[in-house]
Amino acid sequence: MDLIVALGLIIFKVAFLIAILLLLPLPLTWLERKIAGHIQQRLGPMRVGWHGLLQPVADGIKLLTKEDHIPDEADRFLFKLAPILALAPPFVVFVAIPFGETVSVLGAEITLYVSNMNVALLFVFAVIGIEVYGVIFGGWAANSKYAVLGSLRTCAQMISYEIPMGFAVIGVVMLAQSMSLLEIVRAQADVWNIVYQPIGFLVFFVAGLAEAQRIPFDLSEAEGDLGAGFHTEYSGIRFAFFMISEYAVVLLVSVLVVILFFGGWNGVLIPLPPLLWFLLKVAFFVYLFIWFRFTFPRYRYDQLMAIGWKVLLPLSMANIIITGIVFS
Amino acid sequence: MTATALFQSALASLPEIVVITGACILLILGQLVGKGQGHVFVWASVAVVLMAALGTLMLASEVRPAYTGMFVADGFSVFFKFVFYIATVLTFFLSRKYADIEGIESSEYYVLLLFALSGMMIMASATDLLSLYVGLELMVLCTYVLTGFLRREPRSNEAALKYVILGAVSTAIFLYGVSLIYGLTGTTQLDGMAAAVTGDPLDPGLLLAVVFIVAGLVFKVGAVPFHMWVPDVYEGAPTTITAFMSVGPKAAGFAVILRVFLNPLVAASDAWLVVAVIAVVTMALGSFVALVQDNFKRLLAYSSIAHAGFAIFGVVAGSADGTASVMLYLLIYSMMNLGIFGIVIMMRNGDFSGEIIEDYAGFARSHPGLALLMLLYLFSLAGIPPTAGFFAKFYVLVALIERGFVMLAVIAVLLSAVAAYFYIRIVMVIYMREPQRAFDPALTPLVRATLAFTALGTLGIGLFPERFLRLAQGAVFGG
Amino acid sequence: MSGMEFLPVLFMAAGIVLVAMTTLFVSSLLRPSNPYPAKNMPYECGMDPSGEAAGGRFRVPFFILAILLVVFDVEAMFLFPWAVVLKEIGFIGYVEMFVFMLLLIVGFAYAWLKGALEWEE
Amino acid sequence: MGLPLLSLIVFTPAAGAVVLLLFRSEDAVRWTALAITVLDLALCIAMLAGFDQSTHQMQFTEIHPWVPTLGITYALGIDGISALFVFMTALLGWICVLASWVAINSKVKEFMVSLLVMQALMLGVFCALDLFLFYVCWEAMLIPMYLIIGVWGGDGRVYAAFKFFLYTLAGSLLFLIGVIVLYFHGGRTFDILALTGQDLPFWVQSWLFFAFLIAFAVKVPMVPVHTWLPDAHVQAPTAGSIILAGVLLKMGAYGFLRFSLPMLPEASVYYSTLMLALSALAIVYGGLLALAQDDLKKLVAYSSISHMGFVTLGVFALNLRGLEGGILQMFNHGITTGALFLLVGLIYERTHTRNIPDYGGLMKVAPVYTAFLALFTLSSMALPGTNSFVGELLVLSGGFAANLAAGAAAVVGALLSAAYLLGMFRRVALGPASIGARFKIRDVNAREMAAILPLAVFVLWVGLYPKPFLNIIDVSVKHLLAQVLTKGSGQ
Amino acid sequence: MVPLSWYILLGVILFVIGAAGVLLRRNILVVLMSLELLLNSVNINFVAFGRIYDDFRGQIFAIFVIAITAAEVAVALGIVVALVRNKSTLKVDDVTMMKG
Repeated sequence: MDLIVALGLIIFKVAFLIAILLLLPLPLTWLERKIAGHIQQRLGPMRVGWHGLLQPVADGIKLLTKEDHIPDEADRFLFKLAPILALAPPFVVFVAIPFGETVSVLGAEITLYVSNMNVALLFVFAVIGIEVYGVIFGGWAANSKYAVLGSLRTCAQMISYEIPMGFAVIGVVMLAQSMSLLEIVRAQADVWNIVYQPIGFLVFFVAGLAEAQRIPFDLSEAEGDLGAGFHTEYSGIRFAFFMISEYAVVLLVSVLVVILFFGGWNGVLIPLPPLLWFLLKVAFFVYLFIWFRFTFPRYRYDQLMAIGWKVLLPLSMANIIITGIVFS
Repeated sequence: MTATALFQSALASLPEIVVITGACILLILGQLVGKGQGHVFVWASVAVVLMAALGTLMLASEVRPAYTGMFVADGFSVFFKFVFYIATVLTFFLSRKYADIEGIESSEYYVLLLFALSGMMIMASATDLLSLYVGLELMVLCTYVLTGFLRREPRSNEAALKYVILGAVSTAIFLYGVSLIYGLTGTTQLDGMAAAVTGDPLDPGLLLAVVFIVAGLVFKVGAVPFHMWVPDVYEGAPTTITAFMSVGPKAAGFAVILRVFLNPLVAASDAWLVVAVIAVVTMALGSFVALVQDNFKRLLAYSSIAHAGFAIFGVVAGSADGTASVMLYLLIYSMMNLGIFGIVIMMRNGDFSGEIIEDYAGFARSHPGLALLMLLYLFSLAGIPPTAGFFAKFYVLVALIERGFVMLAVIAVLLSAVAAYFYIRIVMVIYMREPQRAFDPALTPLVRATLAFTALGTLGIGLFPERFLRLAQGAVFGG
Repeated sequence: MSGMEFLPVLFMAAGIVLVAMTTLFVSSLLRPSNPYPAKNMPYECGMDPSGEAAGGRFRVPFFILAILLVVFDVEAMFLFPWAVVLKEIGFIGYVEMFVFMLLLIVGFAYAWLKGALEWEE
Repeated sequence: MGLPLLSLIVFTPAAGAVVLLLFRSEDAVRWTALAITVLDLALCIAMLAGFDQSTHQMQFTEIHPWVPTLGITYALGIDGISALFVFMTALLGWICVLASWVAINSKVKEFMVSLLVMQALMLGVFCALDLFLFYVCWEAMLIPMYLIIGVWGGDGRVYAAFKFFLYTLAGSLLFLIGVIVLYFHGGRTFDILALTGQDLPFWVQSWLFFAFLIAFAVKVPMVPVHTWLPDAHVQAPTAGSIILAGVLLKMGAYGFLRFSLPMLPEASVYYSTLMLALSALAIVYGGLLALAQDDLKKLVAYSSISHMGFVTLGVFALNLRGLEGGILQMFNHGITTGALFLLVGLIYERTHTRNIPDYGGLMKVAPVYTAFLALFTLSSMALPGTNSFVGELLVLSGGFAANLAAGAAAVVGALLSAAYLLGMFRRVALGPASIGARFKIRDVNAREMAAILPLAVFVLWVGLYPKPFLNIIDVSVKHLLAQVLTKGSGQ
Repeated sequence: MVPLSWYILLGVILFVIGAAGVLLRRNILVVLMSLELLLNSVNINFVAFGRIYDDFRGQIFAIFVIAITAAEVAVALGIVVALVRNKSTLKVDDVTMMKG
């Protein structure tokens, strides 16, 4: 009986997560456009709904009903597989993400996470790694020069930044003595990791920007010179999958930054509910992402690689060595 | 692990540490020093090896277990390490000019050899399957790369590819055996493994595991049924690397086989039968196939298979004498094989490849001294007294017959008579043919030194084997 | 216990694939389908595509990058468990890993000096 | 003890070989080689002068540890049997040098080095008192001999050299196994004297006997494994043939005497009939083949097989006359056949043909040469008054005593030898001087005379007054026989 | 709890598939993937056994296997690149200049 309840709860949580994550891009695109507009001294979408609020919905319907176009030369199977491969990993990662300790709903204690893995951090990196397959398959299967080049670049970029990202969190693991995200947050009850791990945070955040392929590291999509990168040939709903995936990654990176370096749901000074604290912090970083997009220029590709390998990686290694000697 | 234990362990593995540190320094240094500084790397690498040898000598006095039973510095490993040092240093000497001629000279070449050396040293000292595996892989990874070092030469690429694929398969088989051992005995230490099986009749699962492990190791020494890579790799690899591989990694493979087989695990089983079959088939194949080779490197490849077969006979004998005989065999084989390869390497000059046996026609007429050396090496390889090659075989036979394997001994000598045929065929070519063309061997002082050293070893050990015999026996008996 | 931790992963994966499939299905009911050769050509800014998209140059830098990733990513695998227990194993444990890191840095420095990190399009 | 005479004898040629490597001039090489061999012969004569004929004990013994871990020693020593062979080896050594004075005109230095190394090893074989040392010398001989045949031989030299090498190698490797088995059965020693006293089980003896038999039979050679010999002889240069016939073939028989009989007495007695049969076969078969030859060298080579059959027949007759005859016959064969090869070589240098029909009437153009040829031919067919007569007579009487059929076969062999040798002599030397028409033939010169004359002296000396030679071996043979018969009769 | 035999069976199946792939497939890249299968079957064994014995050694061994295999594959791919530059083929059969 307990088992069934537990299973039901899990299924419910999973369904809830999927729903949230699928719907979240709607407000996010709207926000992005609005913020972009205001930064650039214009209004952004205004026509559909109040201040363009329904614009994302319209976009969604458009994408849903648009012709699904597959080039003749394409490898059809991989072409169809790639968007799903790109879509799934960020969603799956959220299974391991805690949003808080517990809340009481109708008298029952419900945990604010789906699963508390003892190796959650490894799991996150492992699953995020799969994202690369979606990118590379997508570009390869389209069999278009732009797509292939774009996918190779994206792939190179993602794997380049994965390394400093992975190295950057080792300091956090040392502090928490655990790879469980829950434990990591609990370990920050008094002091947030950002205090001890400023370098780690810097590296992680910058790498996260690159991982999410956001400006200033959005070389892969570089509309200016590569068409649209690896998803040049995608249209309609399949293209939408890539978009959703991208927003999910943005969200994910923000969430991870908050959990790993900014104390998760631990608040300071103002006694807000933990979940609210958490969401506020996440919202801040999501805003940061959007803000960066419209304030920074794009790097050149060689600069991009140089930053990853020659700056972030040594920094993160130094971070490990220094943190290690301090905390061992 | 306490600080003292760590320090003791580091001390015990000092030679390895020296080699690896030296290799790392050279790796970085190599990028900072300009091109055309080949001699710097040769001498620096030699210095590293000499330092390691010094360290080994200083530590040779006692048995030092290290790293919580994963590693041991004992007489056995010291003996093998010296074989490795000799092989590596001589390879350095031979490589200098050859690398220049082939256009493959770079610091990486020497660094990889040093890393391979460290891998072999770890193999010789490993007492845990994990450290064994790490050493093994360190060694083979370097040899994979070195095999393919002639980047513009498709033959070299192909050899490397074959080597890497077959090598990986053999590693996988070896690991599968290890995983079974771990599953059945709950330990990966050689001692613990042995303790888990002594007394009882052998579990079939364990036998399977042993067979898997043996199969993996057999690959490294190039014995049947995992010999097929040997000729291709030997032919395709740069000749210096071929020389190195035929000596160093082979000896390392045997070091491991002996370590595993010295344990009661195999002593308690009928595994010797499997090994005996391997030995016979290996030797037969190597000897007979070598008969029809025209390419010198291929011939030497099959010859090395045959020699591996003969050495495995010593493993079959299994006793202390058998172990010592294999060790002595490897030492002697290193000498004579590096000598003969030294000649082949030296012949590579200008447009002359020196790989075809017929190329050597009439060599004795223009270069009587070198031909005499070649004669010495070849007769030593054939096992004719008073060369060291004879004593090596003799001692293996003594060990075999001591254990009562007279029939195996008879088979071994008959096959070695077959093998003798192709060695003296080369003698025939160099002494009894008219020269087809002028020879211009790339004789540098380093090559001369190598040839002199190996010749001295080949003749010296043959005439005065006592000291070396004692060394080998001491390495076994003394723990 | 251990099974339950990873069960949600399965649910999530199945769920998201299901949703994606459903969306695709719904979309296939709604969307038009009108392919013709010109539309199905790969996009090349309006030029007729020539040659194989992937058959061109084999970009070695990408490959080197992949190898670097493999090396570093796998080494990170050793760092994680070590980081978890660092406090228990103390300074000795740190020294041991420091040696490992040092070797890693040597490799990294070599790659850097060798120019593997220089990106030339 | 004083001077290590045997070591001096053994190592003089070896040291000489090293010295030769330093020379450049071919003539200097020749003269030095000659000097060394003569010096060696002088040492041997000195050794014989000091030899005590009244004891079977090993004399001039030297024992030094070599590989003590395995019980290997450097042990030299001689008794009557080996003394004779040491002397013969030294005697033939300088004759070989003379024989190759002009015959070898390319790579003279290498040739002389090989020759000297060869001699050192042969002496080592006869002097060795340690099985390991014996084996090392025994097998190491393959290297210089292979080169002598292969480099300086005739047209088919490569094939011949290979055949020689592989036959002997295969045989001696089995011998090696036997040696090691003996080592363990005999209490981990390679000391030949220690091993002779052993009481090994009969089955061990049988196995060892056959292992040894293969090695020795190849060297002798006995019939089924003789085929390398004609090739090797024909293709080898004159000096090579002389060494082969004079010394190398003796080693097989020496092996029987030194190892098979004393160490494996029961097996030796048990299988003596078989050995007699093989010997008889060799005598008759070799003779018949010689009869059919048109090639001078081949004829002599096959006659060797036949004559060596006499030797083994005598040895395995296992009685005093047979043994003494066999040993004496070994010495005789060395002298006579060596001389015959020398003569063939000399004439070949002049005519460059060995085909008997090409010759004829040699007597008229080269009377001195023909006289020597006559003497050695008669010696080879055992005419009374020549050396072989004594030996063959002893063998025959021993053979008849041991086995009637074997003796009869030996008589047939003797008759056959008369037939082919006289036929050869007639066709070569008598008749019209057709040969002079085609070749310009000069008679023997002083150098050649110096080489032949000593051999002729020995032919007549042994033929007319064999006692000194028999005295040398007498005590040792009696001791050997006693060993074999006391142990072997227990069977 | 999943019984041990299931893990071993999975390992065996993977091993067989991998071995078959190495032996039968002709594309070098596929061969390399099959090699990975072989090694992963080993890893499954190690981890499963380690779990049974409640011993870390199995996991440690598996981590080492993964790491070293990565290096091995890196080397293999490097060689493949060199080969492709020289011959531009990925078929094992095309790579047979030498007799063996």
